[in-house]
Amino acid sequence: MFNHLLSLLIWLPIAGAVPVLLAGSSRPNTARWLALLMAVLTFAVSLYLIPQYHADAGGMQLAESHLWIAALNVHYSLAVDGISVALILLTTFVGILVIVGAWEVIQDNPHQYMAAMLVLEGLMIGVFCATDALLFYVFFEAMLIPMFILIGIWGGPRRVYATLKFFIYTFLGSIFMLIGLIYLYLKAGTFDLHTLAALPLTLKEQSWLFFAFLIAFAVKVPMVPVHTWLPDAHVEAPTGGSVVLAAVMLKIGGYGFLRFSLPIVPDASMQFAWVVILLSLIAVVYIGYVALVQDDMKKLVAYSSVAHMGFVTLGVFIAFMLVREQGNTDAARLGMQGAMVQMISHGFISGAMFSCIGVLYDRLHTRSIKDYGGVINVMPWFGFFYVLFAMANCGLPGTSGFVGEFMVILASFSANPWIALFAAFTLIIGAAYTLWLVKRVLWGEVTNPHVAEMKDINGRETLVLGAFAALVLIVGVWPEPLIHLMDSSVTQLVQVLAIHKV
Amino acid sequence: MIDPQMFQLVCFYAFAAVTVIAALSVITLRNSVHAVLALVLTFFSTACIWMLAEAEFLAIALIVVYVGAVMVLFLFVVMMLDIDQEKLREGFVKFLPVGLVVAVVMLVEMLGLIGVRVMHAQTMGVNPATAAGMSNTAWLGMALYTQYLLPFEVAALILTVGVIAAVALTLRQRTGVRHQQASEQVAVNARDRVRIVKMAAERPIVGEPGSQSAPAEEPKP
Amino acid sequence: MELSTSILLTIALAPLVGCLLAGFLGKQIGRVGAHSVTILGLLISCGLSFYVLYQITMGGAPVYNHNIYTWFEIGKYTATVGFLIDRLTAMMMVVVTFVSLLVHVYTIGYMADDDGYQRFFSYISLFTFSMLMLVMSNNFLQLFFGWEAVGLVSYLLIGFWYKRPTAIFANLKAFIVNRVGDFGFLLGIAAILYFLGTLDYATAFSTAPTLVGKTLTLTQSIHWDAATVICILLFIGAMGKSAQVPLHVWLPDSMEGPTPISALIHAATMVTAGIFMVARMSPLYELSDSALSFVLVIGATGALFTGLIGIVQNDIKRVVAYSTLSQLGYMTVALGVSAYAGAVFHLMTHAFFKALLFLGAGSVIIAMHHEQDMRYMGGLRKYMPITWITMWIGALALCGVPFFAGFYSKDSIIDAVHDSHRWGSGYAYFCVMAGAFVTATYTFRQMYMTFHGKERFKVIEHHGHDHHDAHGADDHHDDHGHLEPGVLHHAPKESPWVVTLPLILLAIPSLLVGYFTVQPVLFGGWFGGAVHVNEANNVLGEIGKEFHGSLAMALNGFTQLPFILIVLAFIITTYIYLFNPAMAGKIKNALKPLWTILDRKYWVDDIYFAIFARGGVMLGRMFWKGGDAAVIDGVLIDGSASLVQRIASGMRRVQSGYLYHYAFAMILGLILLLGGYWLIGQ
Amino acid sequence: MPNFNDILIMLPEFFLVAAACVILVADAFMKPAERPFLHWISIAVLVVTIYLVVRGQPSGSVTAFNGMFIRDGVAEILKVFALLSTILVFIYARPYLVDRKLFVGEFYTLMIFAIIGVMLLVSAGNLIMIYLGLELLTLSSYALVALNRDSKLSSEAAIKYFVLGALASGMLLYGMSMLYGATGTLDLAHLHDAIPQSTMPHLLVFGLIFMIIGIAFKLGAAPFHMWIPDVYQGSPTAVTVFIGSAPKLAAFGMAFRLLESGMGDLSQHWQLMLAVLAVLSLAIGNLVAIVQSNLKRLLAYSTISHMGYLLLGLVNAGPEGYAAAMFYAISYALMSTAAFGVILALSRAGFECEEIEDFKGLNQRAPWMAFLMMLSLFSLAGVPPLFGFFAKLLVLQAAIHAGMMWLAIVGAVFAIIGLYYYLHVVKVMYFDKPVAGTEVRLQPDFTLRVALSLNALALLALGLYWGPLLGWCKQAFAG
Amino acid sequence: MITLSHYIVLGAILFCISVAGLFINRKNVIVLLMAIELMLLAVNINFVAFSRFNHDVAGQVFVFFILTVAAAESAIGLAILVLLFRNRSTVNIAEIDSMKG
Repeated sequence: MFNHLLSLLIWLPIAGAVPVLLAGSSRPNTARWLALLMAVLTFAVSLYLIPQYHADAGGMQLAESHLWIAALNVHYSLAVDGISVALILLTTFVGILVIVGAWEVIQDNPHQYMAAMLVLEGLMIGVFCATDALLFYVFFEAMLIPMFILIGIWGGPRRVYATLKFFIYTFLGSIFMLIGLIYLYLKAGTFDLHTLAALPLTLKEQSWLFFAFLIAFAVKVPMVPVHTWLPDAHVEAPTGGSVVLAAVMLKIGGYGFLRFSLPIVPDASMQFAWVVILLSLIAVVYIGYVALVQDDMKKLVAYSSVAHMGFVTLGVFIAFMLVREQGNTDAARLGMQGAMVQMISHGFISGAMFSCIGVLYDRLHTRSIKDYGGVINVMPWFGFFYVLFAMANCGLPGTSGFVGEFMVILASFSANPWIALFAAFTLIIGAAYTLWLVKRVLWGEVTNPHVAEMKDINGRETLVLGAFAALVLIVGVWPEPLIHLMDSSVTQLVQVLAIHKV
Repeated sequence: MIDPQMFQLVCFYAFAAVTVIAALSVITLRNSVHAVLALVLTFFSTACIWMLAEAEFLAIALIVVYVGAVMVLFLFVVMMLDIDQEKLREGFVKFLPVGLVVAVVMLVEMLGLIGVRVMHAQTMGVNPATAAGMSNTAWLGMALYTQYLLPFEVAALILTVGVIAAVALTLRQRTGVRHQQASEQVAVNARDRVRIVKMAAERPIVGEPGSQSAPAEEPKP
Repeated sequence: MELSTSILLTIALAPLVGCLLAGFLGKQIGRVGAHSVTILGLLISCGLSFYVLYQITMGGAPVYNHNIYTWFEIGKYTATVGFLIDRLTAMMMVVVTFVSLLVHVYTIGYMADDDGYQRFFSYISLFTFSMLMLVMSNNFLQLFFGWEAVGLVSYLLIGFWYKRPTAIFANLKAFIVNRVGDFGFLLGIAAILYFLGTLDYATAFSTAPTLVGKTLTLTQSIHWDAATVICILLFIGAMGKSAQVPLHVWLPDSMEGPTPISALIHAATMVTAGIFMVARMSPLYELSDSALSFVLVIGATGALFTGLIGIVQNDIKRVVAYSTLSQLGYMTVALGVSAYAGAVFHLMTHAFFKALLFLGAGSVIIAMHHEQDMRYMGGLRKYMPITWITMWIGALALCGVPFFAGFYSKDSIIDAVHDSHRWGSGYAYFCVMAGAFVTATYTFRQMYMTFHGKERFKVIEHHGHDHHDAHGADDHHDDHGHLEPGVLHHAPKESPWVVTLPLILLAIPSLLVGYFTVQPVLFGGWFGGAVHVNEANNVLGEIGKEFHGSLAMALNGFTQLPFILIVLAFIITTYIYLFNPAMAGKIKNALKPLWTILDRKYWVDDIYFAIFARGGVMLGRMFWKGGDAAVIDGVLIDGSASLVQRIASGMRRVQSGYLYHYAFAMILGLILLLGGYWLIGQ
Repeated sequence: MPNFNDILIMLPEFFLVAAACVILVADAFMKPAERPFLHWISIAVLVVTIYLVVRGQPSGSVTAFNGMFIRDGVAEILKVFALLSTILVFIYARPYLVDRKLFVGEFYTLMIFAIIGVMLLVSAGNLIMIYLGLELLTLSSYALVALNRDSKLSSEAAIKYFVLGALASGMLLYGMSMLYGATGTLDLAHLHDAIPQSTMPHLLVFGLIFMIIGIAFKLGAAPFHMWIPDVYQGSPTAVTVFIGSAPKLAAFGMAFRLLESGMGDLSQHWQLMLAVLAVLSLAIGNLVAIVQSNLKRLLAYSTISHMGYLLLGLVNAGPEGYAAAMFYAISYALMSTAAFGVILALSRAGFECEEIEDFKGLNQRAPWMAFLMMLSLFSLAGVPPLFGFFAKLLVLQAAIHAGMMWLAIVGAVFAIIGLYYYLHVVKVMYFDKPVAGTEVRLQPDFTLRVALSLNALALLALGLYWGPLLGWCKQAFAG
Repeated sequence: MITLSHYIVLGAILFCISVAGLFINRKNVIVLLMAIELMLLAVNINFVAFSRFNHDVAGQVFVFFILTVAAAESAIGLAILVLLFRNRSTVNIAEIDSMKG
């Protein structure tokens, strides 16, 4: 059996970036096709994960491990569970779409753009595969470099501010995690996540570590109040950058909570679950209102991402209350599954929303809502997709956006009705900001003469949006396969929650 | 008879006082030349103090090396550089109090930490060179050429570096100065004298056919 | 005979197929293709629904309750997609598909020259699919799916004419207000899952009695009865969808959509989803008197006060819309007194006559070239007799004149309220009784203003025709904008058969359905196990003891207070609108404050707009500018950045370039190290 | 008496001294046109020296010349990397020197003498040897800084460097005298043994303070860092790149020899002092770098902060900490040579390319150079997977292991602040449009390109696989 | 009787004088060089004293090397000074501040 599948997945796009880069600015089309080829190949390889991964068995599978740094007992060890598989598939899928989406849009050094995208893709896959904390950290941080470049070179007018903010914010968060990891290493003598999970720690140690992890992942998710990099980064990023950022990168924060906070510091996580829950609810309500008044489309969607990611953190952390206070593991699984589905679904929806905005931006070169209006008159097909994704964004049943929120709200009611009350507020405020956006952009008379000249989406754009739409609907109508894929892993995670380390 | 030890002590105090006063002069005198001379005095008196410690070789070396060489070099430089002395000492008084405070604080700290009282018990005792049956110079030389051979060689390297550096930094081949180099004048080649320039023919200005100039004549070697 | 799953799937999916074809291939299949496929889908669906109804009632088919597929399965929690077909469902399916079919047909005429023809058919077929999913569901998840999906279609259809600012305002409003309801609804579902551990109807209802005595702990000292919490939360959903006070504000505005929609969605079917839902949940509601009292009071308030607004409306559709609100109130009142069957019965009759009234109004609007203001109508009866007659049938049914369908359902509700002893039933009785008078008043007023009296419109024969052609290709509705109100291009005429046929087909049940079905549905326990009523609450059973046939009931109806009120209203309106039109204005001036209150709709809309819309935006701006921009970015992020910058600028000054400062720094370092060591040593 | 074995042990140094003398003499008889020959000879000499260092390495630690000279793993690693970085300096410097008419033999001889100083310093077994090695290195450096004789900045930098350097060595000597007074020996090994039995223990710590100042000055740790920015900026870049590399390794070696070999028993005292210095260095280096507009000066401040990190490793005062610190010193030497190498590669006659502004739009002018610079900067900033990150990881780990969690947190916080100015330079190179008048040299020397590419890519390669290097470092301190 | 402390105190005083000389002197670079010589002298006094009182030759050997190195150092220092003067026509420290911040 071929047991380097995960390595292949990580390094294929990264290695693929080299020929793309070598194609140079003089042969842009070669670079584009090469990049597409690499992305498709990666996707194909990632599809091979599905038969290879035994969803019923759960646990970490397809493991490979090599001694990396003998002197520090650091291993290059990879493995995946159901959650990782789902996220990897999301990554490779989005990987193709961003390259297709950038096809003619990026005219300025497309080879560099494509190469950065491929590198980014490989690194993100690496994050989802790593089972060694240091390896995870390396991938986690290394991601910042291509993203920094993507935003900085191909971004909007305030791209420098945005990309610096993005980089420094994230770095700020993760450096404390690094200190936490070093501390753990000194106690355990290894960075292996499995060993760290079994490491006994006092509550005081756990608390410090918890906050170290929290700040790292909270920035990435992002949670209130460390979310302000996201709107800026999104607004200034090129469409592909926004898509990757929203669709995959934010998930890494949620994923980090699962891999680090939960198993390593379960007691502190229980102790401080309320903090995360509170912040998540603030994200839903407060950010909902903030999103409402945005006048930049991307900013609006960015804020809505913050609100939606609130459900991820919420779903993960109510699990503690459910397991430890009520012993209701099934509800905990429900909540956590909800969080996982929400991650995947938000990947599709936010990716699609940003792609839509990209379509508009490519035509009118403005993201300001007031410059649009009546777009549906000239772009009916676009309007169809836009409304579909908007509805998915406000969690309409039948779309993937509903599934996760639904499950999290159900579970959170079991934890505490008040939590559910605030969480469910998203139904109202989410609809308000999304549909108000739709109203101002799509509906109405054409007031801006430039809008009247806009062409409906072309085949390439239809492909991208259609692919997103298909997944949004499939997951919305029949989420069971996705849930089944992750179920055993989530169950194991929930079992971990019940283990007291103190 | 005066107690020799007492005498030594008196001498020590005398020389020490001179040393300190001279050192203070070094840093306070307006005139650089005077300062250098004060430094020379400092070295002299220090050499005497070393004598008291029976480090005769070093005392002599200090005078020979420092006063004889280094200080002369200083003087040389001071005089070579035409420095406006008056201007250089302006504002000196302004910083004196601060300097004084800092210096005194430091001295107090240092003396406090060194623990002078403990050292007070330490007396000179017998001269180790004498004990070894040698003069101070021989005693030093024995160590220098056996135990400390390697440092001795390294010191040579350092002096070499000093020479290289000083030469590299200060030796100037003046480029602006015109010299007559007869040998080169004689050895000159005809080809070096005349440069043959090939120029593209100038394009005629349309409308003025008469102004078409003849191509530049090629100079004959 | 057991119902086959494939039939049920066909019923649900046929409209969806029609929708997809008309929607995605609209250009390719053309107008005729679009309406053909959708109507075909509806025909199949409707026919099979009748078949199902037949099988369930007559054919002896057992209740169908099966899952189609699993949506998710996590531990003990499962969510599935499946169908529950009992009599309640079957009846709803017939109502939905039948009215929808007629609306499809009607649309051919109504939307004949609209650009979005195919799109429209696609939408209404999608709606039918969604509504069927809602009523056929056997679990809360699917119910919620249908619930939201109809909301989506409603949103799309209200905003169908997306160029109209009012339309796109109305659809946003409708969706968001509905979402407020759904907010409660979703929490209700969550509560059910929490207390009962299931999302399946059958399991939930069978374990519902275990709710008794359970409480929901909100704070240390507040414990709420579980059943009450669940029921009220679910009912909040119904308040949104069925436009109950105070979430009723979206429904009148929804009249911005094309009229067929108003008939189908905002009168006959979608808005009754809430009523259907509560009836479906009757096993739960029966556990909580408090919740039912809440339902009762809300319903009664809506029944009277929204009806009052209808009196002052001039837009022909808005009158019907307020009447819908009022009638929904009646249904809710019926639910509140545990007369679930009465509510559903009224739902059915209302579906027919209200659809009829809307479609009739639509017919008038077509004739008036999309003029909806009744002040520019009058005397239309001679131009459009079929519309006139069918609308009168609908109007009488609405008023509850004996023998008409509305009489049986409405009178039963009034009686049920009268017999109920539930807290709030006295208030409700007053409301429904007064409501009867109000209903009759606005109905007759509408009929008189539209069809009787003097013609208040002008016709400019030739000019308009050319004009119409020239702009025909453009949007249909714009070419009237520049005309004076009440000025028509050519004389009104009766609508084509595709319009009148549905009117006739709806007039028949409006007239007859009550007479024939009141006995089994209300008093015969027709619904069987579908609706559960505790013995103590069974007001319909009480009334049923005095029921001696439809004829007797109708005859008795002539002697009852409601009929007297109708007559009174008839006399007053006839006098004012037929004989003394000036009187209306005088009354209006005399009762100016009252009129203003009604005209402003009790200022509810204004208050909502000010508080929630403007307030929300203000709050958002405050959070954004104050929280995100000022505090987080301004103070924390940029503030710390500039603090760092400032410290750095200060520190760089230490690096002054002067050698003595550099030396001083080193010496200072020495002194500090020495001093520090000294201090530690001490 | 010294015997042949002593000479064998010191063979690399003797070879280098001999070679230096040969070059010195050869230079005097060479025509300017033959200078490139000198260049290659110098590189060859260094290569041979590396070979000799590696080849003749005995297992464990041996001494020569009565304990004056120690040859052990630590010295070996430091020498190899110092020599390696000097080779890089030679390659990078040549076009720069040629353009500025500084391509003179003195550059090579002084550099080689400096590197001899480095080698002696890291191998010193006696306070005298430390002093002499240090002076050999610094005296050569003074001259090198002033090499561009017509430059005002150069001479200003030199005088500042000289005065402060002399002050620092004065303090170092004062400390040594105290130590000598307390123990009566100058030999580090004896010193180590004598410290516990000292009759004047108070003198030990007193002397220690002065010696730490000497070390801190050499490293460039605050508040003894003042010379660094001015010297980095004022020196010819070819010299700056040298000052940023080998001498840092030497300073680490000196610190190790003095603190561990000599005064290991006083570690509880010097740990705290180093911690204080580390915090100050991190703060001053990172903060003041933010407001710089000159890239060389910026890198100078960055050096200060890096020395702060290096001290985090030393603070540990255990083999692990020394290994981390040495690893850090090596990584820093490589990173800084790469960064300065790019500056050298891009500069041309009349254009120093040292202002940050000069890098505007570099990605459009010279994408490969921009990429190499980016690698160096991200490595300096400590972003994984580049080399600099792992170096930071190790020193942070060392600090935490020493129980100084607070120090690690301070280090982490300042890493974030530091990130800002590195990113700023990347931003300028990649996100800004090029401006006229900053046209960089587009076709740098071939060997320079190759060497620079290897140097910068090594930062990536070592980032991906740094285990062996850490293994060597750890092994060197294990004994 | 001369004790060790006499020498050490003298050394300390000289050291402090030289330190003070380094930073109270705001004008002349040459004085800085001289102050440094003073500092070395202080160190040398210490070494000589310790050597004498510890009966150990190493201290005096060290002084020998310090003297040697100091000579070379002075040479280089003065060379730099000359260079500075050539470039700037001044040895005024207060004017040597082209690089700062």
